[in-house]
Amino acid sequence: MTAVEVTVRLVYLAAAVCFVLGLHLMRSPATARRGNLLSAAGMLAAIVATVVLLAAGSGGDEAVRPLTVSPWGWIALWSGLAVGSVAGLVSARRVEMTAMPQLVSLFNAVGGGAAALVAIVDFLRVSGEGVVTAGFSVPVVLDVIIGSVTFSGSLVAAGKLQGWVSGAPIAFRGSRALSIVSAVVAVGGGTWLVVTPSGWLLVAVVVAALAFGVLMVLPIGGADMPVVISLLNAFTGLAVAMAGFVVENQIMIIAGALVGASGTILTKLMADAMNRSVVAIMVGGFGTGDGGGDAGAAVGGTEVRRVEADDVAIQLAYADKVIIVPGYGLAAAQAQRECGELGSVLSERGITVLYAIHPVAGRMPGHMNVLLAEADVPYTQLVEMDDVNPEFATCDVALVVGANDVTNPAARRPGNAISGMPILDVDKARSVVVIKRSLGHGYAGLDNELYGQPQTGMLFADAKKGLAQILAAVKTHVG
Amino acid sequence: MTAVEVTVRLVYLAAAVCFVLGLHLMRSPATARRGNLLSAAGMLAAIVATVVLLAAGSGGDEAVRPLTVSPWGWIALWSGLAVGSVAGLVSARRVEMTAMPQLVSLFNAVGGGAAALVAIVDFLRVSGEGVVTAGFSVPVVLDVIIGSVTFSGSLVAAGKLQGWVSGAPIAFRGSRALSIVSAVVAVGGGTWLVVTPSGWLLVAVVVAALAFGVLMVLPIGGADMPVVISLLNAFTGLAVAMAGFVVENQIMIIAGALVGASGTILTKLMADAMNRSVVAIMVGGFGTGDGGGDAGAAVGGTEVRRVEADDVAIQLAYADKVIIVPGYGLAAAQAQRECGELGSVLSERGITVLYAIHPVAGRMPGHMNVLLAEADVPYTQLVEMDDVNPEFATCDVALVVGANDVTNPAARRPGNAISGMPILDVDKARSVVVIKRSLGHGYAGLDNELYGQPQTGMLFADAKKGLAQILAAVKTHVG
Amino acid sequence: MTSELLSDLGLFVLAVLVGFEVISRIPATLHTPMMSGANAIHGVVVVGAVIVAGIADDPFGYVLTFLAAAFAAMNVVGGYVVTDRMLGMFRSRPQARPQARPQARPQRDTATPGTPSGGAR
Amino acid sequence: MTSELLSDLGLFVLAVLVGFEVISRIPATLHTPMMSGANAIHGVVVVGAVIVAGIADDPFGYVLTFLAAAFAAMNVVGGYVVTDRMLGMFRSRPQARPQARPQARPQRDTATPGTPSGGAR
Ligand SMILES: NC(=O)c1ccc[n+]([C@@H]2O[C@H](COP(=O)([O-])OP(=O)(O)OC[C@H]3O[C@@H](n4cnc5c(N)ncnc54)[C@H](OP(=O)(O)O)[C@@H]3O)[C@@H](O)[C@H]2O)c1
Ligand SMILES: NC(=O)c1ccc[n+]([C@@H]2O[C@H](COP(=O)([O-])OP(=O)(O)OC[C@H]3O[C@@H](n4cnc5c(N)ncnc54)[C@H](OP(=O)(O)O)[C@@H]3O)[C@@H](O)[C@H]2O)c1
Repeated sequence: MTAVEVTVRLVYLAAAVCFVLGLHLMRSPATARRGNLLSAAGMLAAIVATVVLLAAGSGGDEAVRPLTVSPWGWIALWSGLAVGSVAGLVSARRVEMTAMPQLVSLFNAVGGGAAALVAIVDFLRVSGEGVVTAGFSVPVVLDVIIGSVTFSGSLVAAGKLQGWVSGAPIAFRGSRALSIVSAVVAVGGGTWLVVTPSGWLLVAVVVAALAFGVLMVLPIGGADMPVVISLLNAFTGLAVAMAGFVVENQIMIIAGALVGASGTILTKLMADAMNRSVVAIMVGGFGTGDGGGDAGAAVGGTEVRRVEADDVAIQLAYADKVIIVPGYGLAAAQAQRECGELGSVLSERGITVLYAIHPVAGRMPGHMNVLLAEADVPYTQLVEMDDVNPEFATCDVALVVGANDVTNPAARRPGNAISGMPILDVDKARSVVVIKRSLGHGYAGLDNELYGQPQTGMLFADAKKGLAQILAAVKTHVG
Repeated sequence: MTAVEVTVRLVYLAAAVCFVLGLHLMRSPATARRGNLLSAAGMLAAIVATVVLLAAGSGGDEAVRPLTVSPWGWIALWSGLAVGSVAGLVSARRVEMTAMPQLVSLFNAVGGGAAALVAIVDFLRVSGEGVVTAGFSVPVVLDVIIGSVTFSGSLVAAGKLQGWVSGAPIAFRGSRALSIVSAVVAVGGGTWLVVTPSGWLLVAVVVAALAFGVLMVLPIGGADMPVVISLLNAFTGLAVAMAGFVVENQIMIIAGALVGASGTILTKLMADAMNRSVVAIMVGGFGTGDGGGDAGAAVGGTEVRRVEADDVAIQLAYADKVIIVPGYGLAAAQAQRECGELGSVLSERGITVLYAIHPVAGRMPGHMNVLLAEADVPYTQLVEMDDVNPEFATCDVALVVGANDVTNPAARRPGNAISGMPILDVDKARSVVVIKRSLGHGYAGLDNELYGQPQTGMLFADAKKGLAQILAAVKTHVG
Repeated sequence: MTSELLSDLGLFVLAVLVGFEVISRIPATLHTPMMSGANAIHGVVVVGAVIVAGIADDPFGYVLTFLAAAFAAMNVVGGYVVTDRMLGMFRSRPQARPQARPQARPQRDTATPGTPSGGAR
Repeated sequence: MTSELLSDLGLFVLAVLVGFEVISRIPATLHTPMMSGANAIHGVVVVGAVIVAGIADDPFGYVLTFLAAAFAAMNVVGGYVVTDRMLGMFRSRPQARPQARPQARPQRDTATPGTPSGGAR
C-alpha cells in the first residue's frame, strides 16, 4: 500500500470515530449540535481524503485496478457535487419545520439512489472485464435492490406527506399481487444475476425494485409515513454499506452499517411509542390519512360543553399551574409561535407552565419538541409523558391544542384501535380546555371520550386562531 | 484462504457478537445471567474453532508460516488448559462473596501474564527468523509491557485485599524514584526493541515492567484497590488486544479492545462515584487502608447516645417504614444474612423495608447489592441513592449497619476529604440507629457528625453480632 | 472468501453493534434530529460517487457519475444543514422564571370564574 | 503498514467504540458483576495460548505454552463461573409482601418507646 492509501485508511477510521461520537453526543440536547458538527467534520475529512486518493491516481480494489479520473470524470463529479450541494443547502435552509419529514425522506431517496448508481457503474465495468465473483455480485445485487426500493419508496413517502400524492392508503385492484410479483422479480433476478452476471438482468432488477418501492409505500396511510421514512433511512444505510462492499471502501461500510443499525432501532422505538408493530405498518394497517371532517358528530351521543376564548383566558390567567398539551393540530395549524407566546406570557405572570410531550403526538416522534423548540420554548418546560402524568392531578387547567388520540381515555380500555397506547392523563386535570376545529377524529379515527366529560370545555377553532384569540384576551383582561 | 480458515473467521465474528450482546444483557439484573452465558458460549465457540484450525494445520499470519502443533505442544497445551481450568473453577466456586475483588484481580493477573507470554513466544520465533517489522514489534512491546505490569500489579492488589500484603500504602525511601526508573527502563527498552529486536532486551523490558507493576500498586491504600483492579482489568483487555495484533488474531483484538474500553469506563464510573479522579488514586492519595481502632474517640468533642439491642428492636418493630443503610462494616463482619433476615422479619410484619444503596458503600461498586442479593434480599427492596434519599424524611428509623463515610453530613461542606461526595440523607430520618464497633473512622478517616446528633443512637457491636441480637429481640418482644 | 472481504465483514458487524448500542435510550425529544443526523451520515455515499468518477470512462458512465455525485451531495449537505437547523432550536433560553410559587395558592374556586357559557351543541 | 494491519486496526477501533457505548448507563448495582464479566471476556487470551502451542517447538516453548494455557484457562473458566455465581444471586424472590400499609399509621409517639438508655460515653 502506498503512503497515501494508508493515510486515507487512517482518515477513514478517524471519520468513523467522528460519526459514532457525533451520534453519541446527540443523545442530549445540550451537546447534540456539537455532535452533528463533529459528524460533519468527519464526513468532510473522509470526502477530501477520497478525492486526494483519486487525484493521486491510486485506490480501487487492492490496486489491481488503480483508479484514475479522466478530465470528463472530474467535470461530471464536480458539477454533480455542486448541483447536489446547492440543492441540498437551499432545500434544507428553506424548509418549514413542519415539512421536515418529507425533506428527510427526499434525502433518503437520493442517498439510496446514489448507492444504487455506485453499484451499477462498478458492475458494468467489472462485468465488462469478465471477472465477477460472488463476493462482488452479492453486494451489488443487495445494493441495487435496497437502493432502488429506497429511492422510489422514499419519493412516494415524501409525496404523500407533501400532499402531492394522496395521503390515504392507495390500493387498486391487484396492487398487492403486483407488489408481490415485483418483489419476486427483483429477488429472483438478483439471484440469477449472481449466477450469470448480465447488464440487462441488472436493468430488470432495478426496474422491479423501483416498482416494488412504489407499491410498498402507496398502500400505507400518510400518517404512518414517519415510521416508514425511518425504516427507509435504515435501508439507505444498508444500501450504502453494500455499496462499500462493492467498491471495497471501508468508511462506506462502517457508516452505512452504523446508520442501518441505528435507523432500525429508531424505527422500532417510533413504532413502539405508537403501540404498533413495524410489520403491521408495512403491510398496511389502520392508518387512514389525516382526514378532517364530520364536524357535526357528537361524542358517543353525549353533548359537549363549548367555551369561548375569553373564558379560557380568564381561567388561564388565574391558574397556578397550567399544562399545555400540544398535538398534531398544532403542527397542522403552524400555531407553535402563538403557543409559545401564550406559555411565556403565563410564565411571566408567575404561573407554572408545562408542556406535556407525548412521544407520538403529531406525526413524527419528537415532532412537538421540534416545533416548540422552534418557538423558543425553553426545553426545561417540555416534560415527557411519564414525568408529566402525575402533574395533571395538581394542575388547574390542561390546555389541549389540536391533540386528540394521545388524550383519549379509551386507550385504557381494551378492544379499540388505540388500546394499550400510553396516554396523557389529561382527564385527571381539574379543568380541561380543548382547542380544535370540530369534533373530528384524530389519526386513529375514534371518538374521544374526554370531550364529553363535565370538566372539559371545547373551543372550536383553528389552533392558530384560537390561541391568538386567547393570547389577546389574556393581555386585555389582565393588563 | 482455506474453507477452515474462513469458517474460523466467521465463528470469531459470531463470538464477538456474543460478547457484545452478553455485556449488553448484563445491563439489567433480569437478563444479566443470560448475558453471561451467551458470552461464555461465544467464548467456547472461539476456542474450539481455534483448536480445530490448529489441528487442521493451518492458521498463522497469512499462511506464510502455517502453524502445526507438535505432540509435545499438544501435551503442554492440554495439560495447561486442564490445570488452569480446575484452578479457575475451584477458586471461583469456593470464594467468599466478600473476597470477590481479590479473585477478579487474580484473574486479571493471569490474563495479563498469558497475554505477555503469547507475545514473548511469538517474538522469540519471529526474531529467530530475522524478519521483525515495526507492525509486529510495536504490539509485542505494548503487550509485554502492559501484560507484565498487569500481572505483577494485580497480584499485589489481590495480596493487599486478601491481607497478605499490608493494606496500608507502602512506600519506602526511594520507592517513587525506583518506580520512575523502572517505567523509564520499560518504555526506553521497549522503544529500543522496536529499533533493534533482541531477546535479552525483551527480558529486560519484562523485568522492568514487572517491577513497575509492583511499585505502582504498593503505595496505593487497600481501600482504593477496587478502582485499581478495574483499571488493571482494562489494562489486561488492552494487553490481550495487543497480543491479538501480534499473532494476527481478530477475536483477541476485538474482545481485548472491548474489555479495554468498557473497563476504562467502568473505572471512571467507580472513581466518579467516590468523588475522586483515577489519576489521583494511581498517584497515591488519601487512602489509608481499613484501619479500625481509636474506639474511645468522641465525635468532635460531642457526646453520643448509646442504645441497646432491645431498644432498637422495639423501635423497629413498631415502625411503619425502616430504611437499612449497609456499609463496609456489614461486609467486613459478613453480616449480610442477619441483615436480610431482619429485613424479611420486619417485612412480614407489614413494615416497609428499604435498603439504601450508596454507589460506593463498601469497598467496590455494587458491593452492597451483591452481598444483600446473596442474602436473598429481593432486589426491589434495594433502592439506589437518588431514589432513596427523599424517603428518609418519611421513615421512622434509619438503621445504619457498618456504614460511615457515606452517611457523613460533612460531605455537604467544602474543605474536607469527602467534600462533594454525594451522601445518603440519613440525618433526615426521625430516628437513626448506627451499628458499629466503636467510634472508629471509616475509609476517609473523618469524624462523622451524624453520630453526635440528638436523633442518633449508637449500638456499639460487631455488625453480625449486633444484628443477631436485634433479630432475637424482635422475635422475643413481638411474638 | 478473501481475507479482505472477511475483514470488511468484521467492520460491518462491529459497526452494526455500535449502531445498536449508540441509539438505545435516547430521549424521545431527540428522535427526529437523530433520524436526521443518521440520514446525513449515509451521505457518506458521496465517497462512493467520487470513486465512481474514477471508474467511469464513457459518456454513459459520466452521466451516472454526475447523477450519483448530485444525489449524494444533496443528501450529505442537506442532511447536515437541516439537522443543525433542528438542533439549533434546542438551545435553552436563559430565563429566570419563578419556578412554581411557594404553595401560596389562592382559593381557586373564587379565582377561577365558573366557565359561564355551557351551551350544548 | 499492510492492508491486514489496517483492517485489524479498524476492528480494534470499532470494538473500542462498542465497549464505550455498551457500558454507559448501567445501574451501579451491576458494576461489580460487569467488571467480572469483562474480566472473563479477556480470557479470550486462551485463543492466543492455543496459537502459541502451534508456534512452540522447543522445551522452553512448551513450558511457556503450558504456562500461558494454564493462566488463560484459569482466567476464562474462573471468570465466567464467578460472574455466573454473582449474577445468580440477583434473582428476585417471588414474594407477595404487602407493599406499604395503606396510610393507616398509628400515632408514632405512643408506638415508639422513647429509646430509654441515653447514657453518654
Ligand atoms: N408522532 C408520530 O411518530 C406518529 C406517527 C404516525 C402516526 N401517529 C399517530 O398520530 C396520532 C397523534 O395524536 P395527536 O393527539 O397528536 O393527533 P390526532 O389524534 O391525530 O388528532 C389531531 C387533531 O388535531 C385537530 N386538528 C387538525 N388540524 C387542526 C387545526 N388546523 N387547528 C386545530 N386543530 C386541528 C384534528 O381535529 P379537528 O379536525 O376537529 O380540528 C384532530 O382531531 C396518534 O394516534 C399517533 O399514533 C403518530
Ligand atoms: N465502593 C467502592 O467502590 C469503594 C472503593 C474504595 C473506597 N471506597 C470508600 O469507602 C467508603 C465506603 O463508605 P462506607 O460507609 O461503606 O464505609 P466506611 O466509611 O469505610 O466505614 C465503615 C465502618 O464500618 C465499621 N466496621 C468495620 N468493621 C465492622 C464490623 N465488623 N462490624 C461493624 N462495623 C464495622 C467501621 O467502624 P468501626 O471500626 O467503629 O466498627 C467503619 O467506620 C467511602 O469513603 C468510599 O469512598 C469505596
